[in-house]
Amino acid sequence: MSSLFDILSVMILLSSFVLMANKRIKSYIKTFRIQSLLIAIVAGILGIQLIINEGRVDVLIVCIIIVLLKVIYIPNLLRRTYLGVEHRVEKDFIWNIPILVLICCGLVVFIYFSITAIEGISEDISTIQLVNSVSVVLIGLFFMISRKKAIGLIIGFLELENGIFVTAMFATDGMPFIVDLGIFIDMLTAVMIMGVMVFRISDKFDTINIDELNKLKG
Amino acid sequence: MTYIIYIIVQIMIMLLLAPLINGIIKKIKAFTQKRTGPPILQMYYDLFKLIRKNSVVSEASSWIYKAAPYIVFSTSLTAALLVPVTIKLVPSFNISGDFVIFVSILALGRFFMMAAGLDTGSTFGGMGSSREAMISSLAEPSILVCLFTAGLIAGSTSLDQMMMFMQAKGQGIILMNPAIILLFLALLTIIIMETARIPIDDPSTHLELTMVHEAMILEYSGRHLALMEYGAAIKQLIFITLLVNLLLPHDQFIGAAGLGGILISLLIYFLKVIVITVVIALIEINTVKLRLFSIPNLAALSFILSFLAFLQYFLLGGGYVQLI
Amino acid sequence: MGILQFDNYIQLCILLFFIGSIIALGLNKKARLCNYVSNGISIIATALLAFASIMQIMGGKDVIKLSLLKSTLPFIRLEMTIDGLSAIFLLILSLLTICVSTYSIGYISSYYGKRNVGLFYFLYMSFILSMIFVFTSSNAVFFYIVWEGMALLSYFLVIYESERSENRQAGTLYIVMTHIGTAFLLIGIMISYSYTNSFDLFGSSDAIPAGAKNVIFIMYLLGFGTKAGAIPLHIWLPYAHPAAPSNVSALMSGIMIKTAVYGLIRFVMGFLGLQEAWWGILIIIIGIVSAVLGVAYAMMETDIKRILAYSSVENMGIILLGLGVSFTALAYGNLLVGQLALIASILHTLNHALFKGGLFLGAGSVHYATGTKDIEKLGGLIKKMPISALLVLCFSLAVSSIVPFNGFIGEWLTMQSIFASVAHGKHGINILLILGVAALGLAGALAAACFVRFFGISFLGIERSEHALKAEEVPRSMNIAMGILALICLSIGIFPLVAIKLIDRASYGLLGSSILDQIQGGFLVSWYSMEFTSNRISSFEILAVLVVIILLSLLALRVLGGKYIERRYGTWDCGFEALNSRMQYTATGFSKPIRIIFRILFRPSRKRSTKGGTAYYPETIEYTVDSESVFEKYIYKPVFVRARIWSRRTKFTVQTGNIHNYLTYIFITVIVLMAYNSFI
Amino acid sequence: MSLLLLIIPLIAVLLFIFIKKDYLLHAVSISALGLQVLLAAFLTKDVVVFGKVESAFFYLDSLSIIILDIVLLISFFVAVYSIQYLKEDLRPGALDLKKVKLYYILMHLFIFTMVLALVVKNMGIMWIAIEATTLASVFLVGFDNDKFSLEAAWKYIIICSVGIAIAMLGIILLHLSSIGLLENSGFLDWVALMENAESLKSASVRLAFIFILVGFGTKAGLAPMHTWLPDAHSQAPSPISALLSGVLLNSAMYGIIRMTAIVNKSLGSSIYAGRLLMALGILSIVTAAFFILTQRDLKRLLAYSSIEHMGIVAVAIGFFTPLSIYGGLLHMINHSFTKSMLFLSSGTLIQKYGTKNIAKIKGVIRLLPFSGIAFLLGLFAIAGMPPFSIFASEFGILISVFEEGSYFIGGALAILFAIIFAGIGVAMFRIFYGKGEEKDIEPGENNIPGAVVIIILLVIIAITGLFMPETILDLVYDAQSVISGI
Repeated sequence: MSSLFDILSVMILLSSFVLMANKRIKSYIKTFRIQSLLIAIVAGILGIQLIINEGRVDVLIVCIIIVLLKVIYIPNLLRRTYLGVEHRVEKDFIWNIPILVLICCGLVVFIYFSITAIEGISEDISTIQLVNSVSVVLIGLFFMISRKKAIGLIIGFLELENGIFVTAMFATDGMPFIVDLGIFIDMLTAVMIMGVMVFRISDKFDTINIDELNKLKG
Repeated sequence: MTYIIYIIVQIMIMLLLAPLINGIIKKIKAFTQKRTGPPILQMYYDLFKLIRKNSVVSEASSWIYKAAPYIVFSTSLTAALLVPVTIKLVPSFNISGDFVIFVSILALGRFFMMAAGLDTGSTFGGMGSSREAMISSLAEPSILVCLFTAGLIAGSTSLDQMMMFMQAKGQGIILMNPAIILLFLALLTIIIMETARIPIDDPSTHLELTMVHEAMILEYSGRHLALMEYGAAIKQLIFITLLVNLLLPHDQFIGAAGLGGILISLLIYFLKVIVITVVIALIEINTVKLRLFSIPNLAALSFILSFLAFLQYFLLGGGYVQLI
Repeated sequence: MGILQFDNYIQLCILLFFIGSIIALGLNKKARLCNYVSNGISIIATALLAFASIMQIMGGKDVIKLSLLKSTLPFIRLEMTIDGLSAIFLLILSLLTICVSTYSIGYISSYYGKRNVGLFYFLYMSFILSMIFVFTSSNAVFFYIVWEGMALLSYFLVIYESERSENRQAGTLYIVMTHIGTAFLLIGIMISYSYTNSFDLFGSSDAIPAGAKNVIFIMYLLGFGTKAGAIPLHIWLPYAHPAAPSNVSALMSGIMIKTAVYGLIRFVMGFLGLQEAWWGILIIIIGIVSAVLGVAYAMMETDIKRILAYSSVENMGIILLGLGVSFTALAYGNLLVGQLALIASILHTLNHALFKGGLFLGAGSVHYATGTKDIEKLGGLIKKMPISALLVLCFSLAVSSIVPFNGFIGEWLTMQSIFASVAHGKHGINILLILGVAALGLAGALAAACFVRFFGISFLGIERSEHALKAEEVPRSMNIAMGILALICLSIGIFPLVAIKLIDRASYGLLGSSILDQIQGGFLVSWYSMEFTSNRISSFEILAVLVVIILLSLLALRVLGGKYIERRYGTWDCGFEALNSRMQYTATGFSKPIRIIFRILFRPSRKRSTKGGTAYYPETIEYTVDSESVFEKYIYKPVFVRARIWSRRTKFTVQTGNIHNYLTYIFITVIVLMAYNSFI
Repeated sequence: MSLLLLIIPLIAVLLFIFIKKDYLLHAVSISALGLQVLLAAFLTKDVVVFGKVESAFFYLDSLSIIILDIVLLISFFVAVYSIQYLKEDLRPGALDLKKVKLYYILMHLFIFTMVLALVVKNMGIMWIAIEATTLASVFLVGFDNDKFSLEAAWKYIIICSVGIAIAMLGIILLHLSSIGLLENSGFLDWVALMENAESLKSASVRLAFIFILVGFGTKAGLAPMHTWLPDAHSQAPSPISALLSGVLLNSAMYGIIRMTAIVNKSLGSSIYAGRLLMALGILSIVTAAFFILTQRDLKRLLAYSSIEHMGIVAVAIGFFTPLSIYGGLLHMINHSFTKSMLFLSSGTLIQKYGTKNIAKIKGVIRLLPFSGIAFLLGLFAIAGMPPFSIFASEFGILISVFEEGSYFIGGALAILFAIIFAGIGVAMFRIFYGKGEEKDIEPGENNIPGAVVIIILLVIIAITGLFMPETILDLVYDAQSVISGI
């Protein structure tokens, strides 16, 4: 079973590379949908496993929530937001895509070394899963850095959250249920607020290129 | 009793001898310039005449102006009490003073003289005061270091104690000691600076570009002027006395005590004073007046001489006197 | 005994000041009443304090311990101890404060209706109270608190006349400088605490290793040096002292900067103990530099109070010189010379408090009468305000260390201690000490020149402006206050032994040695020569002789020259029509020779501009000279400007306003911390 | 009782939605907070008596009760201040009821989330609450709804969300370290984690600490994650700035403190966590020191000062000696009161002058005799001048640093404090005196209740510098032993 999770974790990591390599905002949303789906699959497998072994149903519920929220609702929401504010297609990333992807590779290597250097980290979790999922977190952060448009930032943030979620799945077989629930509510609120703010930014600044938001400095 | 005799003798000698010095210098200068020159006693006549004349006082001035001559004159005389003309006469319980208070008393006179220069509202007075302020500031460190070093050698800061020590140490070491020679030269330079002589100042000029001392007392007339001039002459004599009695002591050569000894001692003192007077006159003849802003060089020279004297003494390392 | 014990007087004094300050704040609507009540209270309170401190010095060797309210915080103790050293400084404080409070009655009357007198007295009294606490606190934390409180209160007094922008800048500069200095003090206190585990100033410092003591000393020196206005930490002083109202300037210059001397004695001599000779040497060097440069800068100023402020730097230099000699001598185990130099230093502290206090009050009187502090606009005041002029003359003589005033005594003792030190001394230091002698000479002569200029330009000659023309004599209370100070100055000058013996007794507890055996002559017959073995002086005798000679010369002139007849006539004007005030020598002109000789210190810049007429006969010529302190120009300004530029630049390169940069910071932090975690 | 504490603000929020009169809004706001303060007082009493108040879901010990008390007290003061502030703020147009409503709803939600973060036992829920503080306050930051406040709000939500998300990673790793050790109910439970700290797996704990430090550090304003803070603090309405600076930062710091206690106990020494905390703390102080010097915006300057003080707390916690923790906690209390007082008075000032630009403000003391003087004294207080309370805690922290023998850090701290004082002095002191160009501003306080609040706060910080009530000190001492275990 662990090898299946290993494969899934690699696929999730791969999806974040794909996300990084995407050029259009529409394709970000698609890739994000796929990534979320992969996570939902992880949660589903884990959930079924837990029902069989321990009789816990919470992870399966989490799986359903993921499907509802991250695979269906939030991507749609973002899509609508995007259609509402984006008037023309522009280059969105700061450096070339190959360079960005290479940096992400370096990141994974760094995380591999830094995590394996700690003694005793892999007692309860296979190293590859931990490295992959932490890499997703940091690639998510890096994605935020590398994208200029507001929606790119939101996607990056969501990817970051995905990474954390997947870490939680692999590392601890899911958090206590109430925590999971809270996290989802928080995340949903956050994304909705960000969406509202994207509209407002578009209103006030006539663009969603957040490099324009640099009046407050010093 | 000796105390009062000392004071009287001291003051009388200063009063009588001081104008003579100026007369001698002027005579020598005139002689070198192939002139007859004024009589050697001219200054006595001048003073006497001035005393009997009426005074003109500036309308702008205040009591400072009128008080200054008295203070200048009397500070000179008071300072004179600290510099015995002969050690033979010094009472065991002398008027108490050391070189610091000596300098301070003269500073009191100078303070009032400079203030008086400003009191009339005249441009010359201010100019004189300003220059005097500069020269005195430059001279003072040298005087203090010079006397301090002498004091260190003698083991006392009291001037008469210093003189006594110098002669007690006697003939041998004094003139051969490099520290003493350097001190002598330093003090000689200081005399020139302090007494407003060429190359610092020209006492016989009234050209505003060059005046220092004369500019300050330009407004004075009558008895006030007399006091000012007299005070200056006394101050000059004090410094010469200091030089000759401190660094060229003679009393050790006179064995005899009593009145005879004192008289011989005073005679030698006169001779030494006249010798130094001639030296000063020669210096004055052979130099030209310095630019005002070259004076610091001269001051630095005298300071360096004193400082070197200190170092010499210090390196030779002799004669520490345990004080406490 | 109860009420008769003198520690009660001190408590009463503290209570009076505390209540007084609150009453003052309460009476701020009734300016006149507030003025009288506040000054009355502070005169009574300081009189009690003076009495108590004299009793303490005369009374015995044991110390008074007091404790204020108890702080609940574990490391803060509000404890006070009054030993001889505290008492002598308290005495200095009370002597000056009595006079300043008397003076304030008249001086503050010009504030009626214009300013908040209640607020002023609240600050004034709290300020005095904070200084009392500084002199009495026995706990380093309490000392630190009141030290900062003193800075804060004096800051508010400096900016009391806040409508002028230079006062505000002066205040900011002052509080910033003093706070930075205090930071060093704090470091010193903390290091010593880390070894001794106690903040007690009377405790033992044996637990501190020698190396740490050196660091602590440097910290104390930086901390107290800033407050003392020692060059090169002095830059706040010539701005802050002039900015405050004159009575406060008198207190600041007279006492507040002396707290640094107290601090050095208490913290270094009393607590740390003297082990390293270079401590003293460093202080001597600072003293020499401060003495000479302080007065040299004073010479260039044309603002009365700035002249006085720079002169304070000079006098602090002389005090520090004495202190340094004392420290060095003690480090070499020479108790007697150490004690002599210490007495010289404290005596000069007392003297400076008196005459500089008096001079600032005099400056206040001039400002009160003429409304200006620029001496180029004054002149001829001696005819308008003769008493003030006489008193200022006395203080000027005192500050120039001229007999028979007290300034001379301090300088004489310092010179004597240097002399004794050299005669005993170790070789290397002697060269430094002889430079100290030269510095004393140069500083003394320059001070005389500076104060001739000060007195001559502002009080003598012809009035230079309307300000001087409309001047009148100031209210009596102001002259009485200055008169008392002048009298004390003169008495200390003539009978120095009273003061010296008092200080000797007071500082006995510190070193356990006394120089009294070295002085001949009894306590009561102190007009006898002040003799230090064979070096004796008596300013009394000198004064007596001086007076006798003046009288005799008057007599002689009467006999020889007949009746004195004078004719009043205009000053000689080279035949021009009328001499006017613009032909007089100006203060700037007066100091020109010195400015040119020491141009390396002043960096004078001259500007001449002509207007109208032809090139050779212009209608007006304007000539301005600007001299700037080299320390400000070459040290403080560049550092400050560089810091500002650097700050502005980094501010915009770090806080760019771009969210990507901000996210990058987080990203990099995570990476760096992960690297730290795994690889270290 | 903790539950009641959480219910009151929610009821208040419900009421706000239905109320139509503005005075009722103010009344409800004040009475809700008043009730909460009362409740907190009772809880404090319980904690003092019993040492802790614990239930299945809630846990309050002396550490959390101290911060809870600060949160509610300052919120109460801010609520009082807000009444007149809102009236002034909305003066030009007719009073916009909707805006007032929104303000109060968000403010009470904000307070609710902070209280939640402090009273819960479970670290996960605490994380949720802290994330929720961001979400509740983001529209408060953007309350003015102009370009600047929108920008600030955007940065605020993005950076804080990212930071908090990273903290979540840390919490997961912490959870990982306790797997197999704690029962399911004890997962992510403060108390259980603390009790079993020695048996946690140190590798995950170490990694967890890094992520939690970065995450909560972002929220607490430690450099270099502080970047949102000056923007948000300066653009929010002043009462909200007071809450953000005085209260929110403490809540985030609370998380770091709890975590540090666990990590240090688990690793058996304070070196690992201490170094990191000290590094970030000193970096924060340095950043603040040099950014204050040329600051032109009144509230940004105060915001940087908050960064400085959080840095000081971080250094104090980093040293982890009883005295340093004691000093650090005291510092959090003192900083909260002082800084909220400063923000409130700056609010009065900004409303008076209509600008935040330091160069354009002059003669504050003349125009605002009470708030102006309070502001000036507050600046001295925040810079560590005795006898104000910040001095006492800074002093305690310095003592602890020097006692540990860290002379260089101690010396650097002392000098940095002085530099910051210099910066504040150079930048700010000039605004108090002189006459400005705007002659038409008439002197006098507009916000009378606000001025009263400011004076009360001033008195509090002036007295507690030397005479902090012993009960509070005992409580702080207890909190210290909760953290250090000594």
